[in-house]
Amino acid sequence: MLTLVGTFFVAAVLCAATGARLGARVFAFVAAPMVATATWLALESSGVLDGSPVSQTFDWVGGTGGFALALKFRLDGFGLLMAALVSGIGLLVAVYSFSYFAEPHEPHEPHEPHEPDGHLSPVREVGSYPKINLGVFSAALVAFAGSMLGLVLANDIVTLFVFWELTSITSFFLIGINDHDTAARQAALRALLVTGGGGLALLAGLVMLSQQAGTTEISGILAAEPRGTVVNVAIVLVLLGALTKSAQFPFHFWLPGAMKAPTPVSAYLHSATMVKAGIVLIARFAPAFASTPPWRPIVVVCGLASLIWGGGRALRQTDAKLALAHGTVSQLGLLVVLVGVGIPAATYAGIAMLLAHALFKAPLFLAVGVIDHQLHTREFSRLGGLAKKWPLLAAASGCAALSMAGLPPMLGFATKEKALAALADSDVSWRWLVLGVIVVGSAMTFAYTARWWMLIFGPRKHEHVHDVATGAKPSAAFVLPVALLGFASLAFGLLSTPVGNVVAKMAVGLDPKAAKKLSLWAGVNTALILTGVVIFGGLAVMKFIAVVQRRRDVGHRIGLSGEKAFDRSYHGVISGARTLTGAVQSGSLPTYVTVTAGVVLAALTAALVSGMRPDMSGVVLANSPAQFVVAVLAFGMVIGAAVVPRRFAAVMLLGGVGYAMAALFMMYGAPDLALTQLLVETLSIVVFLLALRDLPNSFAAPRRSRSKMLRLAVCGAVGVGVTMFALTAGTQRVGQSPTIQYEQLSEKAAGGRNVVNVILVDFRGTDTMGEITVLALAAIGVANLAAAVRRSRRHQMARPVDAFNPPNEFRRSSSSVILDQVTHAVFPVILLLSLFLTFRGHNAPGGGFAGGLVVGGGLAIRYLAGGNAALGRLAKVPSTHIIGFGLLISVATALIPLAVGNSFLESSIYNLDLPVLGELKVVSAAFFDLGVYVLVIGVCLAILTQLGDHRSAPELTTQDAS
Amino acid sequence: MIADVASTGLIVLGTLLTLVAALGLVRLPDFFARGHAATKGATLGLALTLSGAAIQMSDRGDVAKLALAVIVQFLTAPVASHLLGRAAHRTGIALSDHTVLDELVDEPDPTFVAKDLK
Amino acid sequence: MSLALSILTGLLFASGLYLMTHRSLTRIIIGFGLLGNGVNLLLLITGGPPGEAPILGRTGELADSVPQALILTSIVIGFALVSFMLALAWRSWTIDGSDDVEDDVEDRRVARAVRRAESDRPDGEDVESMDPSSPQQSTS
Amino acid sequence: MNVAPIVCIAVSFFSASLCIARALRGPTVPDRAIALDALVVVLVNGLGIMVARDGDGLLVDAILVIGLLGFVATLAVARFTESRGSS
Amino acid sequence: MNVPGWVAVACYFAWLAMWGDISVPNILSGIVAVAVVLWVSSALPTSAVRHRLHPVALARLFGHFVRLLVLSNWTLVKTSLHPTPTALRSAIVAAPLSQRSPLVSTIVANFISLTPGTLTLDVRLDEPDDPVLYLHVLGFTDVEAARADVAEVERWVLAAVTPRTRTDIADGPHRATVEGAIP
Amino acid sequence: MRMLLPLPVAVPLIGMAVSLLAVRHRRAQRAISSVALVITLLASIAILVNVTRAGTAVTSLGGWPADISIVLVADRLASLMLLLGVAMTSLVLLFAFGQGGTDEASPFYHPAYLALAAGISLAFLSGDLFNLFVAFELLLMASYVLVTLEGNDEQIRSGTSYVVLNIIESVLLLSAIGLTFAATGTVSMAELASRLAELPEGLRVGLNLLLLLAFGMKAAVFPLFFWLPDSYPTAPSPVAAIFAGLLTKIGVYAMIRTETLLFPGGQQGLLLIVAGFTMIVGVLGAIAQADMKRIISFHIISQIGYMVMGLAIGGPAAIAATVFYMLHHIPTKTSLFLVEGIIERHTGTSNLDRVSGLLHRSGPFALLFLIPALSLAGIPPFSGFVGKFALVTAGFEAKQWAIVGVSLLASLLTLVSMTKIWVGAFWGKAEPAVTDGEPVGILRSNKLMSAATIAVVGSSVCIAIFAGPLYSFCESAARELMDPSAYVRAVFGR
Ligand code: NA
Ligand code: NA
Repeated sequence: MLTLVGTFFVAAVLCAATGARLGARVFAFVAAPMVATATWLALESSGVLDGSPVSQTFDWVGGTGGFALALKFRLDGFGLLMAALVSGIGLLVAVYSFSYFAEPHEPHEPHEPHEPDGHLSPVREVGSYPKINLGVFSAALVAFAGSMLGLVLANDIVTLFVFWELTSITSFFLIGINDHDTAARQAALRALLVTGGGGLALLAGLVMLSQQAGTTEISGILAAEPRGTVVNVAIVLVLLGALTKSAQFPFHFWLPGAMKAPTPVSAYLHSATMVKAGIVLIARFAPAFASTPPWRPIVVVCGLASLIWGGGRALRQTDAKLALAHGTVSQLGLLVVLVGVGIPAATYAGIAMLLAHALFKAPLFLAVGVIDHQLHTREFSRLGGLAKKWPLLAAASGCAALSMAGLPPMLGFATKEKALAALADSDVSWRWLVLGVIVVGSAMTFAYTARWWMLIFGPRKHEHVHDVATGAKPSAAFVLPVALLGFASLAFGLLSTPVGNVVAKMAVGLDPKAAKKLSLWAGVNTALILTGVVIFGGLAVMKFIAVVQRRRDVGHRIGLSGEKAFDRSYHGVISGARTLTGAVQSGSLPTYVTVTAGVVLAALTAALVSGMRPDMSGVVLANSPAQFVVAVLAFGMVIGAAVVPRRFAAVMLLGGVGYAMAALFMMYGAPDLALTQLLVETLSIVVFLLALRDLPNSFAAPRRSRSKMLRLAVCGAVGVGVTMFALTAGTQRVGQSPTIQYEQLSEKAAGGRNVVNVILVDFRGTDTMGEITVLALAAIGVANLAAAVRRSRRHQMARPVDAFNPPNEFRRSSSSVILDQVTHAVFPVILLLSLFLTFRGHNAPGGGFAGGLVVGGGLAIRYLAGGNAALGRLAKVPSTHIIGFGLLISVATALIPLAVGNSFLESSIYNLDLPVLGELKVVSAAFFDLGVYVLVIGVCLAILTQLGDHRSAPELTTQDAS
Repeated sequence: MIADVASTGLIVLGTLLTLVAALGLVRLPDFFARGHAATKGATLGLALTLSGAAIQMSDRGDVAKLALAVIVQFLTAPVASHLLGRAAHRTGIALSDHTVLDELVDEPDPTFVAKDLK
Repeated sequence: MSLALSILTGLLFASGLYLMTHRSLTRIIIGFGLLGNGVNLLLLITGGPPGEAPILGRTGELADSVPQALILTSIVIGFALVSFMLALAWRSWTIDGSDDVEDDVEDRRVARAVRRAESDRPDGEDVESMDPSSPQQSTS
Repeated sequence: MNVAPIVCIAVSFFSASLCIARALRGPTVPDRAIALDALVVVLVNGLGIMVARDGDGLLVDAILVIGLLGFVATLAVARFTESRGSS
Repeated sequence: MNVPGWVAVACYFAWLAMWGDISVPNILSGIVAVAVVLWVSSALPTSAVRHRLHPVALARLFGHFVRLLVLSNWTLVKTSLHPTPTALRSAIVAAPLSQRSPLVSTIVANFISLTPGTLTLDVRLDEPDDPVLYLHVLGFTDVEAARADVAEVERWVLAAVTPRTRTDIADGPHRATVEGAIP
Repeated sequence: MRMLLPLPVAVPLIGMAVSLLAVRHRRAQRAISSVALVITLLASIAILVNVTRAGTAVTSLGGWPADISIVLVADRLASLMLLLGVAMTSLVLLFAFGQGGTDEASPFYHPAYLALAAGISLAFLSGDLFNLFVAFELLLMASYVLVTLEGNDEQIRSGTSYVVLNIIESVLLLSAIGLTFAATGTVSMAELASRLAELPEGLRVGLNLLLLLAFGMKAAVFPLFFWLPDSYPTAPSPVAAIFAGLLTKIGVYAMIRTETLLFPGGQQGLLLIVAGFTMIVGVLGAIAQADMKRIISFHIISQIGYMVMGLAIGGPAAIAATVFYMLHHIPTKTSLFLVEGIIERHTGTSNLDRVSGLLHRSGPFALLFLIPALSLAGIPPFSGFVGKFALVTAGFEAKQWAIVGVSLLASLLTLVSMTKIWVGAFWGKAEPAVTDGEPVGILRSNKLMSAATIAVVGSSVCIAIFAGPLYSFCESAARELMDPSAYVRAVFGR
């Protein structure tokens, strides 16, 4: 069965691929899998009807850990009926489509500008349908057929849901196939969202049911008949899915809109098959769940409401197709009541009527399609008198119409009789109320059916109808599907007893007690009398139809209410989304930061609430008086940096804080940190000034200070929280730091006495590798932005470019002889010191970082002395090469051990005994540090040259976008 | 012992000189006067302290480095005050009321506008 | 644990975060500078008590070397971030003569669309606008 | 003998706070810059005191590094102040 | 390599000083390190003016320097602790120089900054103007005294560090590329 | 494994170094990037195969004992994420080659991109909390360079927000790690697994919340997602694609580690609320937008909510669902951004008001959008359906009705916004009109971009087709995650 379903999707791919080339012939690909299915059904039918269903399971996601998805199919009698309808009508629709899309109407201007379309304009332009993309259309159509087949065969909630949603999706594409039409797009969207949303409710309901029943198999769930609150909720959800799919009141509104689709789609999806999915579901579940509290009220009320509303609306339509669409809502309402009420006889009648409905509704739609296709109109006012012109069409439509009206000797009559009888004979207390409504609904059905046929085929009422005269006669192949289906209503009606017996075997699949009989003549009984009432009532309605039509169109307003409610909620969602998003995603960075700080505060508060308390016994005011004093001084500078309204002052105070930090590091026993901090702070000040030199010294006045107190409060509270947290975490250690092992291993195994440096280049060298890469990235990021500045300068030489005046480019007098001379003296010393620090770092404070930063400081001095010119040839070396080289050294040093079977970054110690040098210890990690040194130099050079003197900075871009 | 005394004396003296520099920084009336304090006091003060420290060092390398640091301080301190002073003058920072003569003429620059420099 | 340094850490966090709630990118960067110092201090003081520099051969209780290594990494990363952000500020300045971080244009558009919709369409029953491709939805 | 370093350090802190006061008060950029420069000198001075007290060479490198590079920040402020004043 | 030999020697000693002991590895690595450093430094633009050093005069210069440095600090102590109007009387004076050597002028300028009551603000050696040193005087008495101080210092320095190329007023450093061209 | 595990980190870094040396030669840079990523990809495949066969792989870097050095740990989750990450990075690189403009705009695209790849690999593999921080910084810094690659007005403005907010995140993460070290004396995740449990309640909650906060910000959960929708849309498409597919998932990955290894079951109630809000606010944000890039950017947030939902529900079933959801989301989201990139290149805009009728330009291209779009909306039979269904089932099993309801509602809203793109951009009159001559097929106009996109969409489809074996892999991964002691055993060999 999976293969069979699969062939539809293969056909869909073929259709999509060849649709443009083959034109209407592409429908052969649509027909092929239908034929295959029909053949398969024929082969399986005898066994299935004898009560031995065919099953197949395909495990999609295996169930080792409890979660499993399986595609499970089961062909029982009811499934056979539905599959037969899907494939049989599908085949006819495919044949029909070939004529519908191919015959005389080649578009005048193929695939050219698409004129704005007039929605359901009374007279459409010739060839407006052939403009649709036949590849997409046929692919969606055949994919739909496959999905529908999968749906009716599904025996697993996952399988059911998969195909359920697929039918919604394919229906979306089919309704919106004429996508230049705004109304079609809207209709498609409404249909998708209503049925898709219902599908999600269905999913939830099914999962709940399956968990209550302990199985995902539908037959298993039905057999388990779970009960309880969860089940009641689940049932509501399942019914929500079913009623939306079957366009039942109050979700009916999408169906008339769906008539935007080409007629074959309307006939196939929106009358014969897809809308029946809900009926199928209700029919399957009714025997097991009709007795749950929510079931009957929902099913009966919605069904009857749809019956009456649809009938009323159908009477008022002036468009032949819309009249049928409303009729579909009405008849589906009746079907819902019948299959859902949970009375075996009614179930039987419902299934028979389902067959009858498919047989009469599809040809009626197809007939409208023929007329529309030949005459380019569906307006009753422009039609009439077609019986003489196209008698075959009229006769076939007539048979179908009679069946729809429930008149003998059609199948529709037999089934309606059975339905009335089933309800009348049942023992439910409210049967007469239901019957009454059904009678009224049936009378309306009678009336609109008669009206429909008479207005099209009956004698003309309007003399100005000239369209009819111009229409060419439809080809035989075009009318054939209509005729076949129309006359089937008659034939099946005449053969209603044998047909009824087959239907009985099918109904057993749902409910073993539903095996009833069908006949044209069951004697004079309640049902027959009621039919008489229906006919009489119908005639009365026809008589007074003009009166009815003149009255205020209550039905229209009620009918629109669903659509309006939907559109309102759609708009509500959209505008609500905008309001919410406008509020949450304000686009303002200060707000974002404040909110983030607020969340941090909340987290800290939560920690305090759940008992985060410092152990104050381990807390002293300060570790030393000096530390206390430095802390106080730093305190002052922090406040200063935060409040001073001037850029340079703030930068300098930040620098002061940095130096204070260095002092604290020093006192804490962290000379490496102090050294690095000092260097970094110094370089930071230079970079700050380089970047900000042109900005006004004063900060712009804050735009709104309303929030200032709030921001201060939040941030201040975060500060308090952090202090609390620090005191808590710092006084309650549960484990030991690995520093002890590091101290033991540092010299023995790693060959260095400076533990911090050994950690950096060896124990935790990977951190360092990442961190130098971060540094390299920062440098190339700076260079990249500098290149962007240069690009924009070259393009727009307006302000603030003119105001821009780098320090070394103004008057010669800005150079300083003194600075030049001192720089010359100091620079070599700086370089020597850097080399010293780098190589000494393994044993004493220093290392590649510190060394590289010292060089950076030296470069900064030179740069400040005279801009890039003072860097001489150094400024011409692309700093990226230096960076790349340094990175290469470091990473290669880390990788080489892998080649000799050691670990990544594993360092080796070589004790060399050289003739002159004596014993020399070489640690391979030193090369790693050398790479760091080189890289840091490159980074400093890049930042200085790129951020500093951008006019003379070396161009690092390969080509400038121009 | 003598070394200890000498060292301590030098350090105390040096520290007091840096204190004088800092005092001058606070008490003197204009930027240029403060520049005198910062340059002279700090330089000699630091030189004395580092010399005092050098006496205490056993490692020759450390002594050498301290000496180097002193030399570097003599080289760089005047440079800093020179550049800051020139910048201050060019940007039109007010001289104190005690100033009687200003012979330094910055190059005429028609576009010169003193920005807010505070 | 040093209370003075704990409080200084809290102050660095508070003032750093506060500066980062400003529009001026310079202030934000200075705020980050303070915040970065705060984190480093946090790591230092919570990582263990002060001691001798962790260099072998020295007498006395050595300070924990691990937080020092972590802080060193953090200092360098902080420098990288500050440099990059300064370049951003500079670039921003060359674009519009300010280092202020402006609100996001698209976000403002959405917010404006809300206000306009409220004033324009008191009772939004416009069936056309259900279609996303129709101009009703555009928020320009 | 032990008192002297402590007194010296205390004096250094007083000097440092004076420098910081000037840095906070300004009123001009060069004023702040020279204050910061002096602060660095006070810091190095403090390091010198500690070096002498402990006879420990660990901090000597730091002294040399600051001596060589401590004026870079001042230099930068001076250069950029000048360039701004003359635009 | 465009670097004077004494610079290389100074660098080498600085290297040895940093390591603090004279071992074979340090001696050898010093050669490499100094070579690298000077190579990198030579990639930077340097002045073309060469000088001759006079050790005795250098020592005398150093003596003057120490004396005046101590003196200047004494003055500073007085001024800082007791800033009288006389002590605060200030002036910015332009003092003419007699040569254009950058090195000599720099030494003069630094000397001036560290001597009593004077602080170098700027040195201008560029042609066509006369070379001049601007200084800020604290405790100002008269212009000529200040100028005389500068001239005296310049004499001391020129005695110790003599430009080998002509660097007098008539001929600026930019043209002075031929060695030993002193008339 | 000692050989293999470091390669996904080291090889891109070597590539970055060489790429920096070749900064003036774009073709060389392309070759370098390709070679580096192919080697990385092969290594990742080898790692996954090894891990599947022989269980969690561990190597301690530097050859030191595991308790004092940084370890790289590849369990099932890590190796799966690693492979996905590297595969996406490689395919998106291919796309970037085709698109051209990105690496022409700046010679730093390639180095930064390779650094990003290294950072992603390290983030997945690292078994050390501080090293994880370094990995985050690495990939973040690379992302800073990449979001401001062209340095134009838009990128600077949005890039600034991105950088500032992510820097705050970094500070938070570092603080959390520092405090964790303070409380436990270690940053090794395996060591932490046991030590954290010994901490007093308040401290543990605080650390847990701080870590979740930092990772949650990275993952863009409510209410910390602001940075994402403002920054991704302005980035170049190939950059946005890789960010969208991967970066937030690294945050989720870290959250999973936090909640399974460090603080098992720590903050489920909180996460449940966060998940619900993230789903709904994210998808409503998408609905509010008129620009395709922004719509799909907001979708990321919403879908992060699903992943957090599984994490919040907890238990092997829900965690497996989350892992599968991540597995599905990475290629699917990436492909949507790539599709958007093609649209933008073809039409010059991503604004729905200006683009329409793409279906009529190229049906196959429309399919390339449709598959990931429907997949993200959870429409069967695509991969997203499997993920969502697994989450919903797990939610029902745990009786978390509310979150399941919210997730289904979010699903419907996702469908709403996806149809908005479809209706807006794919239906209707083909606009803007093609200016230069013949309307060329969208896919044929740039074969490299198309091939990359098709490959990514294909991988998304394959996830649906092979959902069976993949899901059972995810279940094994979840079982591993539910047993922290196995992780500790693997690392310490005890
Ligand atoms: Na700006
Ligand atoms: Na559009």
